[in-house]
Amino acid sequence: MPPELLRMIIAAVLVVAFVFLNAMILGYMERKVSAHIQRRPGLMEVGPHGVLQLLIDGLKLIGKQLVVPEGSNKFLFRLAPVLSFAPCVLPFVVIPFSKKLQIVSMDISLIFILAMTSINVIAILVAGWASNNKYSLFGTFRSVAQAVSYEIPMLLSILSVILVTSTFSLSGIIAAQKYYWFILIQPLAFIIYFISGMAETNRAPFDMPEAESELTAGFHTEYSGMGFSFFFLAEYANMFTVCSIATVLFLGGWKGIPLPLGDYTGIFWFMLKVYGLLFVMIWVRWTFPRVRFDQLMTFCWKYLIPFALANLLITAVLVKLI
Amino acid sequence: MHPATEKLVSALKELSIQVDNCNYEERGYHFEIDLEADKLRVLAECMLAQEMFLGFVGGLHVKPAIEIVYQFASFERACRFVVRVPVAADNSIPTISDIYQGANWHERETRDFYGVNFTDHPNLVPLLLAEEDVDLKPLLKKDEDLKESAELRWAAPVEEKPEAEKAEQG
Amino acid sequence: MNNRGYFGELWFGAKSLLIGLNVTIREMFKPIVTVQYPREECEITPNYRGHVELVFNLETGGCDCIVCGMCAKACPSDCLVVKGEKKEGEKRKSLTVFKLDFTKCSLCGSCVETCPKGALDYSQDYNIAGFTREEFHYDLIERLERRHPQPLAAAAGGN
Amino acid sequence: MGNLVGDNAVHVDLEPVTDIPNDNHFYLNMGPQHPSTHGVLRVLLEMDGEYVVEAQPVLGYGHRMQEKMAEHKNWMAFMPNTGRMDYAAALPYNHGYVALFERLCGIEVPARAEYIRVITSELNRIVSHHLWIGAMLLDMGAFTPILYTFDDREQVLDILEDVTGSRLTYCYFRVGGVCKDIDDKFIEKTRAFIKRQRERFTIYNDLITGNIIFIKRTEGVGIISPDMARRYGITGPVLRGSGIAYDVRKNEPYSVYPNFDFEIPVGQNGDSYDRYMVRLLEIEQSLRIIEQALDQLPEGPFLGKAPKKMKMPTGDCSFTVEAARGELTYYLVSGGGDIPYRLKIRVPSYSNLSVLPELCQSMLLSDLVAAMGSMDLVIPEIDR
Repeated sequence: MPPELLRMIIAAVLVVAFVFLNAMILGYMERKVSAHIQRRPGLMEVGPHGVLQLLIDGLKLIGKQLVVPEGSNKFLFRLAPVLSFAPCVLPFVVIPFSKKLQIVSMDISLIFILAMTSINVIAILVAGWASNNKYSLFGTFRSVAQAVSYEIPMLLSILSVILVTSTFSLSGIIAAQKYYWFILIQPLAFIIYFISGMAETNRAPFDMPEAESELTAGFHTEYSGMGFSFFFLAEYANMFTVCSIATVLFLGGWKGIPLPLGDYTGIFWFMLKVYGLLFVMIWVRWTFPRVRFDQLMTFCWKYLIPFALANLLITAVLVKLI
Repeated sequence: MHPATEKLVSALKELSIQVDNCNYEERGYHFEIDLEADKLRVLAECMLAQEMFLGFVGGLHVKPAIEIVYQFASFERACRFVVRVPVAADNSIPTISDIYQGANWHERETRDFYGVNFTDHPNLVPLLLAEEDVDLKPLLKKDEDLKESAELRWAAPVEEKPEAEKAEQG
Repeated sequence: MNNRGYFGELWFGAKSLLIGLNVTIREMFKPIVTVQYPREECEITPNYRGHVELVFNLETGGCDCIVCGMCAKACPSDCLVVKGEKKEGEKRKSLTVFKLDFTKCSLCGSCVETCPKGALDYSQDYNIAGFTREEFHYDLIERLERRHPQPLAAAAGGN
Repeated sequence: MGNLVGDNAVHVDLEPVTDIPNDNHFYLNMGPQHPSTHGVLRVLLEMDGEYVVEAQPVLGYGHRMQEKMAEHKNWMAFMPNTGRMDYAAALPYNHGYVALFERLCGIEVPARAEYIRVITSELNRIVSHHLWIGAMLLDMGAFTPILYTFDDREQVLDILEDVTGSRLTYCYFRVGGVCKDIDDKFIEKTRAFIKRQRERFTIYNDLITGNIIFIKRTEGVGIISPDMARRYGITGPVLRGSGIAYDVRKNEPYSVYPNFDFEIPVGQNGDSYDRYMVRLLEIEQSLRIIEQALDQLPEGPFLGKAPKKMKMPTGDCSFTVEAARGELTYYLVSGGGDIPYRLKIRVPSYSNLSVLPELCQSMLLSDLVAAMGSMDLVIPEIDR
């Protein structure tokens, strides 16, 4: 077996394992943080402080029957979870976890990630349509409109950073933040990126597609067992991707104060920053009510996009001048 | 009496509707009206014009005919009317749901429980009962329990008082 | 509240969201207020109204019920069955059957209030669960015996 | 739920929706098992995309025929049922029922009993508003406030449990008084709760009242005009949100309410936000009433002399109280004896919900959820 192929297989297994592990950690974190925000202990039963609860939940979901509703498009119904899960694994291939730990280094890794995360919308579209459920269909309507709109401010804010660095390579962007993090020179872009990121990943307060008090569970109403858990995994994987891009673009990636951890210092700092941002996402979710669908659009078109454009323009002028 | 209430009572009298005063402390409402079914809609329009709201519509199964009880009250002042209207011989009574939209559900409920037909009601289908229970009419009394309308009228307080005191001592 | 203008709204909104976040993060570090139920238990007030129970009279070593049937009559949902028989040489009826159908009981307390002898009281039992309806058909005499086995057994020893 | 709608929607014989006016419209069954209908309310929606064209509530899933039960029991035996209609605020229901018979039979109630009734009823009203604030925010997608309000709610439930013996479906009032006296511990705990609740308002205001998302979701949503309220017989906080200061406690004072100094909070626009504000301010007013009642609490018996087996005089009698959701009227027709000939129960949510078809025309689905949430519906009360 050629060593390159072996390397790729190991990488693929590791990435999938990481996605599962990440979903478990994030699921645990979400439930613990939300519990403490609500002044209850949260998970306590399985393992010390309930750390193994997500494992048990996963086993339960694997054991459950995948119910395919009558009148649904059976092929697409089964395809959608896979379609949702597969592309959200791929960004992990190019994310630089530390100076050395990056599976594939591409010049266009940022574009690759953005392309991959956009596929998620199609999965939601397929899931909602194939379920033959009106609530699912509602979730799909909303999700597509939302994802299409929010991609614009997201890309515009990323573009402001790209103007400064002149590279799409994530390692290159980190290298450009040698003296200061880009959050210092691009705070507005960071805020816009983070808000659009929350909307892209359908996190509250932008969780329109799955607004459970209106649409029961939105596009995954009809899914059970592993079908549901693939969407669940994809959501958490997407959250991780969004936060790791934010870390790379604005928070200096794996750079940090040197620690006596050898090569792991970079990973430590990277993970700390990513999970810090993820904590903010969770914190926001458990604080605010959900916005209404038209307000979501208004906010995007009337606030985020003009600000992102202005930010881009100012950045372009400044880059030209300096 | 509040001037607006006075105005309302005189307006009702103009419509030749007999309004009886009641002792609020004993009865919980201020005026009672015994009405013929043909005057019901006129009364409801007058009530709405005088800014009264509809408390409820309920049925009462008595001899000789089922009575529909309407309660009107005011948002602004203490003024509560009870209107009793016996249904016509064919078990029907005009609807007031186009005057007081809130009556819509109350009338549907009364139809559920008593089988009274509210003529011109837009949507007289079971509300609280299931569709298959259209003819259940659960609140109709059995013949042996059925009482005359007059038997259920408020007895004069003069006769009532010793009764109440006796009850208190016992 | 309206008409804050474009930037005014943005400012107001951002401020309100930050205030909200401040509340939740502060609450997050406050102690937990819930109780881990099966492991810990709340203190139940002595006035808690559970299902009814016969009161044990320490002096007589039994219950004070005189089988008057007031409780059964007062019960709105007929969930009490009280029977007694007059034994020879005794002044009053003695209790033979006192059954409660807890599935029907609405815990209104009418029986306890009507009892002329104060022979009934509420139990503190709130951990009630079962698999069948029959598990909630309580024999209150038996329950009383179980709570106070010796004196009653002695009293019943004559039988 | 949703995928079954297709043919079933036509099968339901509700006239306004049997004919399909537009091919682009479709039907959506919201409920009877839906997260934001709180219980078993079903709303049949005709939708044009995200817009509601017509909403038709379908009731009766929790119907128990309480009025029939009342006609078949000794009137005292119906008492536990009153607490089971509006389970979120059972004591005003108890209050109306016992006061009805006190009025009919001319029974005197000791002053202390009336004060206890007012104190516990107002505590119950606060509990109900706590539940509502949490549930409404839950409808709008905020998960945390319900836990905070339940934290406060637990404090009151503990206080009420101590005196009434139960936590939800109270059966505490008796004709002629209440069944158990309050003690110093109760007073002490209630005072502590009042202090605590006043401090907690900061959290409510920071987290909910001032929140831009909450304001945007509720302002101008589900506007009920005073005229609409009158035509539908809307009462309670929903009506007061529309700017009409109608409160049975002031308008037709019962019990010892005239002895207290309190205000009726009213809104201006009649939208969901105003209804929220009215309820929030009502908690404060209830606290004021409780405070004054505790100060004035007279000594004396808590249960007057009422005959065990009472015969009612013939005639009809009505009693209206301000329940947590609005005007609650018991209308009794007695033919003598101890079993009511007819007991009509006018529940506030029934009339309040009946406005929904008119209220939600051309409304967004999300707004419908917010508007319905702001009405504080308790379905067993509507279905009875």
